[in-house]
Amino acid sequence: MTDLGYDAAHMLGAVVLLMSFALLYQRRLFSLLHVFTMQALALAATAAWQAFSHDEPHLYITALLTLVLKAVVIPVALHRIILKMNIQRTIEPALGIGLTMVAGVSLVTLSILLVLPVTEDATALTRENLALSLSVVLLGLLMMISRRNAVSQVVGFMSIENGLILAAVGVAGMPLVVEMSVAFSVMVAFIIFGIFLFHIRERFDTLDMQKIESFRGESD
Amino acid sequence: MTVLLASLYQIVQMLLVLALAPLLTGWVRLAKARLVGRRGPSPLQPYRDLRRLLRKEVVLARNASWLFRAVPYLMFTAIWLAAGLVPSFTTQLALAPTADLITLIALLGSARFFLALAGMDVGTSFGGIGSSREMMIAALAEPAMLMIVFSVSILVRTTSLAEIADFMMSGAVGLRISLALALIALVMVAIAENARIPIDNPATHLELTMVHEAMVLEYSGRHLALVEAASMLKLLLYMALIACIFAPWGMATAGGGLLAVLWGVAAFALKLAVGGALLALFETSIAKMRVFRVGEFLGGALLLSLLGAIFLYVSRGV
Amino acid sequence: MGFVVSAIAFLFVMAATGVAARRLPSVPTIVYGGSAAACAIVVLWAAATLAGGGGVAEGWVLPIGLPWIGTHLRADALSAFFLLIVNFGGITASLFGWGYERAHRDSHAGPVLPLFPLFLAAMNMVLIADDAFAFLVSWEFMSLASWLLVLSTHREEGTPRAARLYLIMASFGTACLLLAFGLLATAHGDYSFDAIRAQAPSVSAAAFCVVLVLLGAGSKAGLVPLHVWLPLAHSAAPSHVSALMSGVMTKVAVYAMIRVLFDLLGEPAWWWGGVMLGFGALTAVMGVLYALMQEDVKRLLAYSTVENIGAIVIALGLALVFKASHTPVIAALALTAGLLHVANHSLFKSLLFFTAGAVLTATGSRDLGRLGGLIHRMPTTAVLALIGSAAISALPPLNGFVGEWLLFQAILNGPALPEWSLKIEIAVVGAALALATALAGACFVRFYGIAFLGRPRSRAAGEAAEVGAGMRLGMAVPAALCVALGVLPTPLIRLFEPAVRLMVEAGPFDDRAYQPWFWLAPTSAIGNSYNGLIMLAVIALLSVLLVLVIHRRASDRVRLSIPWGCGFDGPDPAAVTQYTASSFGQPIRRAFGSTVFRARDEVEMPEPGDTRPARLTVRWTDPAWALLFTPVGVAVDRLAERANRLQFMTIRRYLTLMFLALVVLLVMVAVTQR
Amino acid sequence: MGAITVIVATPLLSAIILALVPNYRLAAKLNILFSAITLVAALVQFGVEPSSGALFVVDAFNVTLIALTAFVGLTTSVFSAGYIGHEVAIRRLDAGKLRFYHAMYQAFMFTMLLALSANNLGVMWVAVEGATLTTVLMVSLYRTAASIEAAWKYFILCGVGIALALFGTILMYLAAQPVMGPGMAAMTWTDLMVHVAKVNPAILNLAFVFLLVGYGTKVGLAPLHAWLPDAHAEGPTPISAVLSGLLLNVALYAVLRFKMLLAANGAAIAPGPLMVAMGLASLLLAGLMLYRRRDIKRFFAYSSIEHMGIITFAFGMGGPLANFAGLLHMAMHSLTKSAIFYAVGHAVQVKGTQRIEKIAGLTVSHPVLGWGLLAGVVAIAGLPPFGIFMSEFLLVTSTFAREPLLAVPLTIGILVAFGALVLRVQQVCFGTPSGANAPIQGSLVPLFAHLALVLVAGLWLPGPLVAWFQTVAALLG
Repeated sequence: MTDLGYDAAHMLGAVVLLMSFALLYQRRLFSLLHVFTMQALALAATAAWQAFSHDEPHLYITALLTLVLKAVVIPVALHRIILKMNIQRTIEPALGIGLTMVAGVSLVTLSILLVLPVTEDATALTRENLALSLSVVLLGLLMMISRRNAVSQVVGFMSIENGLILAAVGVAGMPLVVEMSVAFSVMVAFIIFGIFLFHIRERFDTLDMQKIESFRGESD
Repeated sequence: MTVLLASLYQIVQMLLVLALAPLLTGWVRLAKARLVGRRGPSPLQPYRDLRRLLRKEVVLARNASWLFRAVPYLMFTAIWLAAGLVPSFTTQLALAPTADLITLIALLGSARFFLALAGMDVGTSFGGIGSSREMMIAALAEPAMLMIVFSVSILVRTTSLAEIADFMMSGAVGLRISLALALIALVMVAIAENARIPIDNPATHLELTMVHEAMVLEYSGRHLALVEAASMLKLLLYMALIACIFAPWGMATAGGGLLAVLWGVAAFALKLAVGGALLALFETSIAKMRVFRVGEFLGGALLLSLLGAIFLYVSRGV
Repeated sequence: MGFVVSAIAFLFVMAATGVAARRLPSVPTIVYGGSAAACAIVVLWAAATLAGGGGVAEGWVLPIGLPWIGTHLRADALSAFFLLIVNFGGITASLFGWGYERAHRDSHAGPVLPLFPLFLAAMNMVLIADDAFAFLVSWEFMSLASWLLVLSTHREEGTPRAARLYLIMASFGTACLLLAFGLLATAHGDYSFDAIRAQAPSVSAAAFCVVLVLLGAGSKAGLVPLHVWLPLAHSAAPSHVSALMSGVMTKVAVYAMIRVLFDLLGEPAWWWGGVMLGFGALTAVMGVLYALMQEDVKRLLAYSTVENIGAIVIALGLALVFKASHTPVIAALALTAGLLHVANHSLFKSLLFFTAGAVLTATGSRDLGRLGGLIHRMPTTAVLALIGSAAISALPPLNGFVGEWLLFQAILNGPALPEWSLKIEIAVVGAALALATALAGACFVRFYGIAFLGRPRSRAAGEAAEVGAGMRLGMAVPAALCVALGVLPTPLIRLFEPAVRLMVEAGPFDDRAYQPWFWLAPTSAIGNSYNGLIMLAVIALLSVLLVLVIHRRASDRVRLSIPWGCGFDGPDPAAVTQYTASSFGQPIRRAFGSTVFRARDEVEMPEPGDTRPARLTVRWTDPAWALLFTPVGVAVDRLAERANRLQFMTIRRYLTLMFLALVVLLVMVAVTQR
Repeated sequence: MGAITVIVATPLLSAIILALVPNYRLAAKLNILFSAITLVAALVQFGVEPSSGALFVVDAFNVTLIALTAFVGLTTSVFSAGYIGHEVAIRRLDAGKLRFYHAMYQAFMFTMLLALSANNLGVMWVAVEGATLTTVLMVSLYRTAASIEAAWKYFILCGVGIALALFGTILMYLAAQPVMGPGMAAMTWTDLMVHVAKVNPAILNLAFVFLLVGYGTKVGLAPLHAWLPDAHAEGPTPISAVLSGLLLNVALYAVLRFKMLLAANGAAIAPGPLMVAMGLASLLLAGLMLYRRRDIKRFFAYSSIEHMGIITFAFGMGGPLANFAGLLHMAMHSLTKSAIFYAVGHAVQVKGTQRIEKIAGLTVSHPVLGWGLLAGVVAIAGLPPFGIFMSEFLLVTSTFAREPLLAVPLTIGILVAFGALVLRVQQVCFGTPSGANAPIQGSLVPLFAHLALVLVAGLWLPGPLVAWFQTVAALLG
């Protein structure tokens, strides 16, 4: 492919990764949602670009799905939930922001280390893309474990999915099955989350997981 | 022919030990008396005592069981048989192959077993005291005895008394540390087994110190006579045993004629006399020890005998 | 072979009957009768096979068990001998159990009927198994059946703990055997015994196997310090089951030792026997010391089982040592002693447990402190118990002594060995064995004297009544054999000579000119001999003579009176002052217990003028628990407490765990790829 | 190909039908009927020659698992018919929830059968995810705070796990695509098995790690196991039975498929050590956890973790014997564990509590149930003459012969768990009866059917089964 195409793809991937870092950095729920929206946009752009550069039209669908779901529906829904349940708007980190950043950086290094030996037959693009998506996934997981709020954990989960899609669109000729299943799963996942938030809303007056978990497995 | 002769010798032996046992006891008492400056009873006194006891009626505890009445006969027979197995004047005994040293020890053990049971039968506290102490003493005396057998048999390669005697007489052994140790151990065991000072005092009935006497406290009349006779036999048996292993000289061996046999009898009598005198001397020169030191005393015997066994390896690569 | 298998099948049928027809009133008769019949068949078969000079060479292969191996069954001379022992025990246990069941009909115990035949069947299967899988299945099945039998008294306090400990220790043993067979079968999985024999294991593998087998079979047989479960479990079960477990199942463990160490492992190294000698001596002495501390009749008996197992293991160790030093005749002597003791112990230990069961039935108590004077109330039982006690105390002319005698003959051959360490060890072991024997005598004087002699220590004991015919028959048979084998041991020894030959390639009588059949004169290495028949004859003759003479010559007048009760008066003064079990044990406790068990007597003496009786309490600690089992239990408990925190964490923490696991694995990959 | 389609389609259709049936009694009967149809089809499939197409694959590996799943599905549906009767009686469930329950039950069966038979990585992943979602809903069926919390935990943890698994799947395609070219082929088992030898090992390793952690979460391997005990304890007992008996197997099946790929590709790292480590961790941890449990269902859930650990360990060891043992153990465990959950379900209903210390003397108060439970626990504890003894025998012996240092912790772990099992089962089955004494509702047939199978398997394994296992054992390397 052309250098331009390579650079563009690479650049967009990098933006997605940057956004994950930004997610880690946020202290307020709303800004968190905004950053997440931006990540979704970047992801959609990547998908679109890949679709264009490899001309695989089905990737346009992926891009569209991502755009609609991740960049519009989900952020709005979460916004609603936050307002409706008037949860406190600040994120209380379980792990200090600085520490989280350090961890994030080392994760990225790890993923690069892991991808390095993949030189031989794989094209440069898959390598970069692999490193990027790996990092995004790991950062999403880090996000989930370093924040206490349910919403921020949902967001972390989503960004893991973003990493998956980033990997999926990067590789040429990935059958549609997967994107569909991803989208499907994310959608279902979100519904389930919703159901749960609802039930939990019934039972507890907060989304802070500490309280939920105060229900111990064994009541003894 | 030899079988007949052997059986004859065997019968003579049985009667001989039976006849000599009270005399030996009487002799020991006399010697003790003389050593402490008393005139002392005649050596024939034990015979009279036994006769008197046999005449007397038996006073039996109400709740005594058949076991209580059977035991005197059983133990007397066992000890008599055992005594009959120890070559005294000849090694040519008919019963020699049926039983070796180990069997001998076991026979004495069964006699003790039943006597201890009899002690517990009536259910008085003295019987209990006697039996429990007796069994504790036995628990240490028997292993010591077996270790002595072990070290002797390492040398002689047998545990049959006749062959041991033959071997010892052949003089192939010579003087040995281990044998000396074994002898000392055997003497200690003998003292314990025969309830002599310092383990026990046959003459006392002081409850706290009694062992053997406490067991047989409930016996009277003919039963007591049997028990007493049995203990006399036991004393003789041990002397004969020591003599047979460590001083078998003068014993008639295979093919020895009548003269040899007579000479053997005489030698045996002499050995008994000397042994009795030595025992009396020992008893008069030492004090009775507390019952719970007995364990240490016999433990010492056990260790000595074990040491003897191990010394043999050192002294000569068996 | 077919007989054995069909007998086992029949036992399973009996078990099914026990379940199906449990409502039927006559079902105990059916089940116990059937079990006895099945056992009898096997006994006859085994005796015939041994008499015919050894077991069947070729075995059966059934298409069950491990798919590509199948189940191999074979009964060689060794198996035949142990089949004889096990099933004879089975017969007597069934007889006694039949009577016992009727006596205890009302007590709401768990199901014994279906499990009893299963237990017998399992033991038989162990003995004829000819591949590792079949062996271990039967072995563990045996544990399972006996565990459930122990649990049949699950309502009694203390039983659950005993049962639990038992099953755990049994599975520990099985695990050890599992590992041992794993080593023997190698990675290719040649589990059949023939394949195992074919390939000689490496030195290190053989060493591992020896240790593992001693742990595995030893924990089943009750080798100190793995014995702690044995007295608890054996005494918790119903008495005829206790008899089976103590008298018979331990022998199956001995069989396992012999099978692996003498047969499967090939040429032994000299130190194997050394290890066994050490453990055997320790077990013998400790076992009898434990027994002397017990107040519970059945525990006392169980501990004495531990002691006898020690003696048997000493015999095996000697045999192994001599086999390793290529003096097969002496090895044969030692092994003969061991096997004979196996037979003897199975007889008198069953007998004694039966008597304990009879006493329990008559008085409802197993506590020595509540028994006494039973010789008047239960004459038959008393006589049989006396025979048993005398036999287990190795008194001539009973069978216990014969085994002891042979064993000492073997020990006296110790000096013939090349290794100095062994020579000295054997001397010490000999001393230990002698000590154990003497202490056993004391132990059973205590047992018999307290339980059967003296005066009743409780109302129940005073009102006890003799037990029924079934139980008495079950006791009489082994008692009779104890006497018979003591007088004429040689026929039995000749009978199982093929088994000895099979293991050590020599017989006990090999290098001795022909002896009349009633002589016992094994090796010529030491020219000793023993003849129980003549001994018995002479003793009988002499005593008859004696009785005649005494009663002819001396007075035979008897006057009954009350013995002096140390100043107490009343109808039965001495009863107050009578010795108790613990006071009887006191001298020996002082001599040995104070060091081994840290035993302390605490006397609480009331003030002068106070009429309260003084009381003596004995405190002692079990070293096996203090040093081995309690620490393990505590360790597991602590770890469990630690691990338990994982149950109560927040979801975020669980996610963190997951994340860390992922990162660790990724790092591992990254590292390995370099 | 016919039978397999029926197998997969039946549950899907019946799920839809059951969603429309309001009467729960009828629904329960239909549920049994449909499960029976599935089982029949599965048995037919058992008979015909294994084959594979673009959508489905049936080979020696999954044919037995499919049959097993269908069978346990049927027995569980029978058990559940009696179970829900009681639940309705005590007003824990109402008709509406039961309608949902039955539909979800069949949907769950569908997802599992699909996951087992799918020939496509993506389809299999979707199926596993579907299984997660359905079970999450069923765990939260009672709507109690504890059950919601359990379901929430289950959903979050397994959701993340599923996501990681998907990433692994994508990586797998990423690895295969350069070799096999774009398109479906690179995601099809059968084709992958052919070409995997040429695939770049580095990406394979990466993929396997993500798949192991991802699907391993559903297998319940420590330290990813946290969801499992609560999900088992708080959901309806039939669901606990199928979770332990089937879902764990399905997840492990997925892992093993990928292990096959790695084994077929020479250059990739050996996955063995990773699996051995996780297996041992699960075994030891679960064994210790058993001691402090007070809830009987959670207790047996931990025992499931322990056994999954053993199985994973076995496959990690590899080699014909260990793999055979692992496969056998999979089958035996799912039969035994579901049987135990049936018994526990009855016990909990008759005694009216899940607290272990409140249940005692079952063999006295309810002899048949008590001895059944005892037999089940004896089997799960690895005592003969039941099947698990055979697999543990093979595993331990072969391991000790090859890696003595690994066999020691394995044996210790098994013994530790054994101790806890004996402790609890004696408490529950023996002693003087305590707790309520209600009569047993529903049939005990499923319980004893399973036990009979396990018993037979412990004594004799049918030839074809052995042959299949041996082929798979060879493939697993």
